[in-house]
Amino acid sequence: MSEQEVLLILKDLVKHFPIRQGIIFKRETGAVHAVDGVSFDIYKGETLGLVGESGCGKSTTGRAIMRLFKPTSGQIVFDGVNLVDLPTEEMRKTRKNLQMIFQDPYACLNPRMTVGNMIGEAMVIHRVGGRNEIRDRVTDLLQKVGLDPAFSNRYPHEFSGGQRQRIGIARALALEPKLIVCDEPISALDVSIQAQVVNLLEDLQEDFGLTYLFIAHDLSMVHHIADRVAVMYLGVIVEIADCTELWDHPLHPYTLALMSAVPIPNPRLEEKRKRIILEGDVPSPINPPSGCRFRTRCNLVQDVCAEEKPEMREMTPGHFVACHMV
Amino acid sequence: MGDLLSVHDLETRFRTREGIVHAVNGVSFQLKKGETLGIVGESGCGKSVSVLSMLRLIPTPPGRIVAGRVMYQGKDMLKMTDDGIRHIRGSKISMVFQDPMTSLNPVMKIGQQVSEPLVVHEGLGRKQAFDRAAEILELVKIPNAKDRLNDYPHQFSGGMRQRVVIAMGLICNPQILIADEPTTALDVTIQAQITELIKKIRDELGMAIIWITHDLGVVAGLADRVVVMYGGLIIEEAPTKMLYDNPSHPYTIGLMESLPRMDKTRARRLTSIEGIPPVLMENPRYCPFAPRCKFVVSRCRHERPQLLPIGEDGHHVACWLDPHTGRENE
Amino acid sequence: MSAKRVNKTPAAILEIINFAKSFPLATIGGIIVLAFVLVAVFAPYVAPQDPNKMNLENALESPGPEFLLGTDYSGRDMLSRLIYGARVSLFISLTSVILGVVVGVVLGVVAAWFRHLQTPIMRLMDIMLSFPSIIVALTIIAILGSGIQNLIIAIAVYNIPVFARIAYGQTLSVKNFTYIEAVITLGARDGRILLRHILPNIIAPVIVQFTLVIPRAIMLTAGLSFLGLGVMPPTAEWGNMLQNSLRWASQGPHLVIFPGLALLLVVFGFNTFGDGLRVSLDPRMRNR
Amino acid sequence: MRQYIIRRLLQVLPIVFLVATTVFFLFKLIPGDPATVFAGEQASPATIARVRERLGLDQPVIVQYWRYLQRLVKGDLGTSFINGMEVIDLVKARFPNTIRLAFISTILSAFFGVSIGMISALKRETIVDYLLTVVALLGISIPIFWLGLMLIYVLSVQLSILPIAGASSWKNYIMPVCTLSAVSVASILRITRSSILEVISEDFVRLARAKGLKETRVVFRHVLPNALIPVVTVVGLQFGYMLGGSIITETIFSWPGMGRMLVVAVNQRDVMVVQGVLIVFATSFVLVNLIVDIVYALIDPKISYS
Repeated sequence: MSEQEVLLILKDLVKHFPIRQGIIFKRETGAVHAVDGVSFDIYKGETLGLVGESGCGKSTTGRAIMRLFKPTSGQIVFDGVNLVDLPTEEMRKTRKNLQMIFQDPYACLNPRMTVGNMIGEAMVIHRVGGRNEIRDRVTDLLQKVGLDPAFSNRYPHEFSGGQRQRIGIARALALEPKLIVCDEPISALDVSIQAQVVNLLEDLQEDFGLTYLFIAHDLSMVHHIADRVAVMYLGVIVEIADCTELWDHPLHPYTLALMSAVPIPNPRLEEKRKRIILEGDVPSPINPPSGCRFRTRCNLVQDVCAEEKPEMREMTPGHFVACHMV
Repeated sequence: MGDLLSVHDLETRFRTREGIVHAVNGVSFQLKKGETLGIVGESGCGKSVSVLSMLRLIPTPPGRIVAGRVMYQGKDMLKMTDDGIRHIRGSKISMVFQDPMTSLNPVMKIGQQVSEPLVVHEGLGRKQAFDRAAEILELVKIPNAKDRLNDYPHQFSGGMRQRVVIAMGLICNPQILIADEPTTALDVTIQAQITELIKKIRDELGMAIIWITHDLGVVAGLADRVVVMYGGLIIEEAPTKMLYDNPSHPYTIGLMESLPRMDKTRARRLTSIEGIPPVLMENPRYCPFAPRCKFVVSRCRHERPQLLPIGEDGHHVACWLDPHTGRENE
Repeated sequence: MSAKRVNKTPAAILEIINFAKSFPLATIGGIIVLAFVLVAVFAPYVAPQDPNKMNLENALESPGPEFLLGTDYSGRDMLSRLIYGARVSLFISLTSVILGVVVGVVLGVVAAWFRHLQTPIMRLMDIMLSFPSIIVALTIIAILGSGIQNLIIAIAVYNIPVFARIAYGQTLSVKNFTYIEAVITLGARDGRILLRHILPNIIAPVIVQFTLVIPRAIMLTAGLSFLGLGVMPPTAEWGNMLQNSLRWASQGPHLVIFPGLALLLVVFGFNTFGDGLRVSLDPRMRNR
Repeated sequence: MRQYIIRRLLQVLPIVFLVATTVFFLFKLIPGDPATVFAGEQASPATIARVRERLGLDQPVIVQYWRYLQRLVKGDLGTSFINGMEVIDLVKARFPNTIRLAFISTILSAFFGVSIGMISALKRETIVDYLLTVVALLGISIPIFWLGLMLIYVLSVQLSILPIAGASSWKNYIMPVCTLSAVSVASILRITRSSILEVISEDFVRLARAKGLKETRVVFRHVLPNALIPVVTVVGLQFGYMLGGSIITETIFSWPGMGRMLVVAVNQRDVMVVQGVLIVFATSFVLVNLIVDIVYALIDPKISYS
């Protein structure tokens, strides 16, 4: 693991969204602790899976890496450069190497722009190539994602969800980025279409040597696609490990519960399975629990969990977990 | 053994600006007493419309049930008077919908909403109805149920709201509970809570359940029998274990293979079904899966296969081919 | 696997036919609007008489073969005055609303995109909007005095917040679509995002609002002229034609009836057309 | 709840202040010398200078503004240039007439608008619904001054059953109220219809039917309470617009109210009266909006008062 080249280092990333109230004069009355000190590395050429339930901050983490907003604190070191304090113009240039694929295939394409213009837009913005080059590149990209190049003059509403997702992927690939943040790219698709898109992503990774941050709530799909997996809960990472290692030896009680909650399409297995059912709901990120975030629902909870925030510890090489009880 | 409910050749259509959508094209199935039936299919396959049609809950217009019979206690529900079907809804057969955030009336107190079926079906007074509502909310594990009767829906989380909706469905002790993707909008850990809860209540009260889902995983540990729908038709039906051990329709097989499996070592690639599900602008006279099917022969494009029993007990498939042998079924 | 087939017949014509089929009432409205615009534009060719030619011998003539809609108290041909009145109405409402659209849309988009400008701009717009149009217009006329130019300014000022609010709301909702985030991640500058991605996507509701505001402007013009604060006689305008008509009502009821009917018809045309347009463009209302 | 109302009331003050300030400075933009208007065209320069001094117009604008605010706080709206009467007295005499007319019209429009809108929505896509839709569109398209004139022509001139002008008996109210309500009934009808149609397709309504409720119960217990929430805002807005509509209606029917007074004052360029009427109107709009907000908070449990 350690010889591998690091592409992105996330260090103590924090993002609090202020809550403003008041009708004429807004004042800050609190903050949503969306991400509260997240650190991980992404190695060149790998797929890091980031899993967690809705509202756990996984999407916010991805969007912070894309610098869609300024993090409250922390560092995002991409290719040796800290993106957090980068001037606007520098950041614009860096975006060539940093792309994103979005969850909703209906919201991620501009309905009033042709597919070709959308895919070629990155080249126009960064002044790469002339008209003919852009056209050829669009043709090439459409073929790569499995669409007919003749589609480039059409508008998004003429396509199905799966096809739109392919268009979004082609757009992200236009400048051959180094890292692609995939924000739940398949969860809005029909079951029979999901596999098509996942296969495409895997093929493209091989062809272009891409690195993925694959954000998802679907554990089984992450299990399939990721090399390493980070598990998030309420704004913090509770466990990171190599994918097979995590599946064979999950350590954090939340990871265990999450894994046991995933339904498996195998009735014989389901019959024998003993589920860990978590009590209650995820607490509000406006007022998260002290100490360990998971303690309110944990079956192993002790006094120390409320008092001290558990640190990330390396249990076996490459397997980190943040829990007092393991 | 006698069926509790049986559906015969149900057909439902919707009028839209683009034309007539043939949502359900001749669906038949049976439900036995105390049985849990899973209906699986992708969005737009007609699974929800089928059960809504059973209870005549599709909005008319634009929807219209054009054919079929739904037999319950010896009577055809589609031919009953409005009052007749009203006495069944909510008291004998009740429903739970997908999205708990929109399933509750935002300006009505929880207690009133949960007790409403009792008030209309059994004519209970407010006090009694509220006591019963508190009991049933306790049954679905709502903490401090009694104190929460006067709360409004927005004061509950998604998972808690779904419990309230379930409580509302159970309050009259129905014989059948229809759950239309009741866990799809919820997080995995909450989904597990709700699934376990319904299982437990089913075992205690012994009602039959129709569970609609797009997730083959959810019904695996839940259903006694599973029906797979595609293009407004049932294309395969079997007891649960038989279906998962030996899926026989090319679509079912494709669906199973396209799923990433946590219980197996990682396959290098998922096997995907190419193409997209059909838009049902016409009543398919051929097999709706033919355009995407790996095994397609010319007959598939001209003639619609019937749902027929194959080999083992209770296993039915609608396909001209036996995908295991590649030979045409007779 | 193929996307929808593109038909060879001009798409615009197909769309119009489709619209006419789904919204018969709105189509009638559209035809009324079209007729009104044509009559207004070609007034000199359409009008049978000079609208200002007085002839007291013909005063208060009832509708008949010579004067289709009769004459007024000074013998001017009603039909011709109505036709020229259409011209004045169209000119005032169009210029004022266009002014309002331009300023309003710019303010609304800017307020939504640059967050620190949101509160000052939108507060002001909200306060302006909480007053009825006629009060705002009257205030401006009280300051500037009456006359066509001031009337246009008055109506334009009232329309600024109307369009600012629409543009603001639309921009906020478009901003939420991830395609905007996608362009940001591609490295586009604000100007490109606003012009190529926001503006084309908020234009449809602005156009709908446009067709719904024009009749209000026509009505306001007529209302203020009726009060003697808008278009002044002798210029023919529907509102000022009504102004003195009551005095002559018993001798010539057509003086009261026709200008109002013309106004009603045109405003109705715009309203039904705009309404149909709104429903057809709003996917949420598709299946109503 | 009380805290909420107090807080909202406090928010009214800055808006009224803002409006008063705007009105003051806007009226400073008027070309011409108010002192000349006050003293009369033929007055000698000396007289005009005396008037200017008496009105405080010789002071710097900022001093004038300060005095204007001071007087405003005391409820003094200045003196009419034309007839020398206190503006506040003019307002006191006429405001109740305007409010009464607007209030009656609002109540009636709300009643008819909501009930007809309900019928239209529940009978959707039938002949009744189509007819009502056309009628509503005609209603929002009708020029109210024309409607007023036609009413006078038919009911007063031709049939002589109602008095043309004045505010002395209940008969005087009939035509102004009809004129003022026409547009509002139509608007309330339309919003009620579309609001009901929106709610009726919601999941919880489908679930209410799945519970086996009678259609009447579904409508009255589940659909209406939700559908009428946005209608409240529109009814409130209509009250505000009635005050605006009073300008035309009162002129047509010679109604002794604020609207007619405003038109007369604008025509005579009686700046102090215009200014005063505008401030009173503005304050009323703001207060009406406030009441709407409070009612909204009362009926919608999702709005918390804190």
